[in-house]
Amino acid sequence: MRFAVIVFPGSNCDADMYYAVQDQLQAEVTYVPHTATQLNDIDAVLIPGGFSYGDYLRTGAIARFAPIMPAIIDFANNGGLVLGVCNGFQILTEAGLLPGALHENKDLAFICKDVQLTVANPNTPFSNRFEKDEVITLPVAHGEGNYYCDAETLAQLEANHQIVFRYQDNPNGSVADIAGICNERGNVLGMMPHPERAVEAILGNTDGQRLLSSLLK
Amino acid sequence: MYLVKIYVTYKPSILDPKGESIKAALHRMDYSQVENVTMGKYFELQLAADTKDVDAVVKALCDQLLVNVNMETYRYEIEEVEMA
Amino acid sequence: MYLVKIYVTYKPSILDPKGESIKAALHRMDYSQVENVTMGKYFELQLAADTKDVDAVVKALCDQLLVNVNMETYRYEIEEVEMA
Amino acid sequence: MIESTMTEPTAKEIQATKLYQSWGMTTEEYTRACRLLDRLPNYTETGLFAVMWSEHCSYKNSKPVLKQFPTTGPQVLQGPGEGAGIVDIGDGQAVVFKAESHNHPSAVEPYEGAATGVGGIIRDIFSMGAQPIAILDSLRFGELNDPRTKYLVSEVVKGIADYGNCIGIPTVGGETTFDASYTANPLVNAMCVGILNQADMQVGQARGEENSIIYVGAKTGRDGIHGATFASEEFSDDNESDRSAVQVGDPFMEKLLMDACLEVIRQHQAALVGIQDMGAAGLVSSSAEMASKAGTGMILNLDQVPTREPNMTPYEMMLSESQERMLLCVRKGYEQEIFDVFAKYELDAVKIGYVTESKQYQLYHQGHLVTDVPVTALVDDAPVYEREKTLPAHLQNPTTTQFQPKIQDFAETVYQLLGQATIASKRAIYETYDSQVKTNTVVKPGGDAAALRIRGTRKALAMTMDGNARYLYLDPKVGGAIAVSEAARNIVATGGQPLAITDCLNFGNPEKPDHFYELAEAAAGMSAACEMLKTPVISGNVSLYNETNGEAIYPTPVVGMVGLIEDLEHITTIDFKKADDLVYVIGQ
Ligand SMILES: Nc1ncnc2c1ncn2[C@@H]1O[C@H](COP(=O)(O)OP(=O)(O)O)[C@@H](O)[C@H]1O
Repeated sequence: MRFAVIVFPGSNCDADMYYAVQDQLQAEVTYVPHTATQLNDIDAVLIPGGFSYGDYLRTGAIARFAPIMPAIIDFANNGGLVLGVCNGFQILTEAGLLPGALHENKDLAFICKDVQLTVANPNTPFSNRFEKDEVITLPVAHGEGNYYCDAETLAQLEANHQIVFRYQDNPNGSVADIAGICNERGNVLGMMPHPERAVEAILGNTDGQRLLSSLLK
Repeated sequence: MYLVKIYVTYKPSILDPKGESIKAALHRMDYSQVENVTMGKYFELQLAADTKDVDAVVKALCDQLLVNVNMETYRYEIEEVEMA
Repeated sequence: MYLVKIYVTYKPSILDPKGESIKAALHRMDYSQVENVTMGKYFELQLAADTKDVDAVVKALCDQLLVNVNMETYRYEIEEVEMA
Repeated sequence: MIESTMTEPTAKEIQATKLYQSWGMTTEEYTRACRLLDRLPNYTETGLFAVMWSEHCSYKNSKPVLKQFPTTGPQVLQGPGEGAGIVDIGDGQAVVFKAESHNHPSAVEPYEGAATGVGGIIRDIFSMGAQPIAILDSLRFGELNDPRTKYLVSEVVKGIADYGNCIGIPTVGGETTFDASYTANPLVNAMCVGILNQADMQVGQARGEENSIIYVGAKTGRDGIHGATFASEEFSDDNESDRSAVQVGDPFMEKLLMDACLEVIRQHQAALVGIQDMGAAGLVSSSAEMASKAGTGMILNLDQVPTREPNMTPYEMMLSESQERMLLCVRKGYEQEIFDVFAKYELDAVKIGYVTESKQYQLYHQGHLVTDVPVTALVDDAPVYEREKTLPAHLQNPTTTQFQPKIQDFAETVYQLLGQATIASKRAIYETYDSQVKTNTVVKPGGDAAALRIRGTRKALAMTMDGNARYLYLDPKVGGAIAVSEAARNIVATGGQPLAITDCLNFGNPEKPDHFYELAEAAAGMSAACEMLKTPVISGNVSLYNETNGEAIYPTPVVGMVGLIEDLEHITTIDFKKADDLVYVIGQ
């Protein structure tokens, strides 16, 4: 299985994602720059955290027009696995691959800390190593992780079991405590918490390792 | 040249945490007459004098880039100005 | 009630990294007719109908809170509106 | 013949009106510059002397004090003098670190002042060829019951958070204290730590006749020029105050600049001769220092300098403190190779001049030679002052009795202590910093020192920033020693062997003998502790004149220390691990 880590100008969790896959999953991984226009021989796309293009307009808004994006959209539409973490989640919503939008945390401050999540849907390629309603711990690190969607969209998300992770103690004001959602088909996941920061005992937590290794199944 | 002014605000249904926090700060500063605050973005664009179909261009670049239509609404004004 | 619209932008001499990065994005999207972009803030305030000296109040709260006068300039408009 | 532009005062007028005084230059200093040139300097030249001979660039007041610091040791690869100090950690690797103050900019414009302070210290680290791995911050404010202080705290913290979080370097530790002595003069000190492959070690030198001087990064604007000329004309609108333009940080640009410079350093070693960041006093200090260190001269053509604003004068271009800019010296014929790297990152890279053997510093603008001064006059011939020292009044009659607290209710007293802002948890601050990005942070904020593993090895680095100014106020020498010792205890408690220190010396006006006494004594105490602990001073920074209305801050040296943890197994954390474990107190 071959992973791609997409690198935008301003991505800063790209190396973390790369090491998590290479050293912990022992899987093949390659960086794909924002200027590429094709994804060759790739089985899963990882969009890492960071501040693409400075996030100066809105998070993810400018990255969505990068040359690589049409290839990612095609890849997703053909059922390819796409995981967007933090800025990656923001980019996926801006690109329309996931519904809704992310805006500033309700307390208007960046938060970096461990949070507890419940696994709302263990039947996705990203969560199949968890039990339903299992509580896991992952770190968050974001200023704009407050997920918003309108009531109609929320009803759809609920009905289709698209909410994959929820916060136990909502840190940012997200609608329905949403920490991560997938698309209807289940092959695209966006989440604010950082699994790639929780893959080694020395860093204090390995719940992220379980999440990423779900993709290997 | 065209000077375009674009005003972007959250849709009314969306909680505006910045507006709320500014209102609270103004009240602490004894500006109790302030009943509501919303905070949005303001863009000024200069478009080349030979731009065709200015209105359509402005609409397109708002919808595509400047505005997230899931959360935000916008209005704009276009002025034709002499080059400085 | 008074509806106050306030537009805040950087002073011309101040670096505007946001405007620059948006201009670059628009150029990559082939909006080459865009010659300049500045990004600022836009506030809408509602003031109670019995507010006295509205103009002075607006100036004061801009200078004290909404605007960083070291770096930014602002202009505003005041409208008297019927309560909705 | 050196020319002045039509609108600037002539050399004779400058002499007659003593214009240089408004730029912080004394008449003796001006006369010294005239003597070195053997003529009157023109407007631009006078500006260059004023800024290069300022305390910030020349250390003219603090040099005699800094001389006493121990700066060598078997582990030291580079002591003070370059952008940052370098310490050997084995296996061909080294740790690079430095601390820097941004007190005055943060007092005026706390958000941007703090943000650009972080940006500046990061450039110091990567210009040595090192990959920045961590940021620490040491903050001092007035008491929290003051609304202005609350505003300063939130803006400073947000400025540090936004810059560090965006560029993707974890902010892993620091300290925050509150005391009325900092009400009008907050202290914002930041430290950056980097890891260097020794083969990539760089120097800020401009060597080799005809080698190119290349400017990279953000365009130059009129930021941070404290000239009377500029402030008076620009802001006339009613809504605007009369301040010279504030420096605005652009962390996204800095990330591109950092990545591009590190690529040049690692992959284009044959092309690169020297690299230096444009920090305080921007273009003039970076270029003149690069020439001075190499014993060369330089010709710059200012028409090539990328500018953000129209009609900038040579004076403005040379003194601008616009952020996110670097200066490179590149071997003749290799320029394109370097331009290509920066183009990939969509950054401006422009040849603005070349190295000469003449040892003259020459600037051309619109075809005119506007500056022609010896490099040594600007950099090496700055005056040095031996200031007078007297025992401060508050130390002249020391009390002979020891204060004895009378405690009735111990629990109540503990709660009161924990309620003190200085002692209370700083979680609300450090949780706004991304302390984990790059996934090396093994000991996160909240403990004594932070620890970061060195990927690919069993080693880790421990790092901390410490200082307690109250001790220095009571006894500057003992207090200085305590600051170093506290840092060392924090490193040791985390499992590390202290390696070396960096420092920020935040003091009052050195021209006042009681404040100079504090500075000199503090440095003596720090030196003694550094000798004892074998932790030499490898870099640092001096911030003097921290006074408002004649009232100085407490004498506040801040110590940044890094230690080596030989094996990840040695890392210890502060929490109690199990019930029934025994608790010991060791020491005196
Ligand atoms: N401004 C700050 N930035 C980052 N971390 C901070 C800051 N202030 C305090 N901390 C962290 O909070 C913890 C406690 O700090 P402090 O109260 O100074 O502890 P101590 O008194 O034990 O040295 C430390 O881990 C320190 O790194």
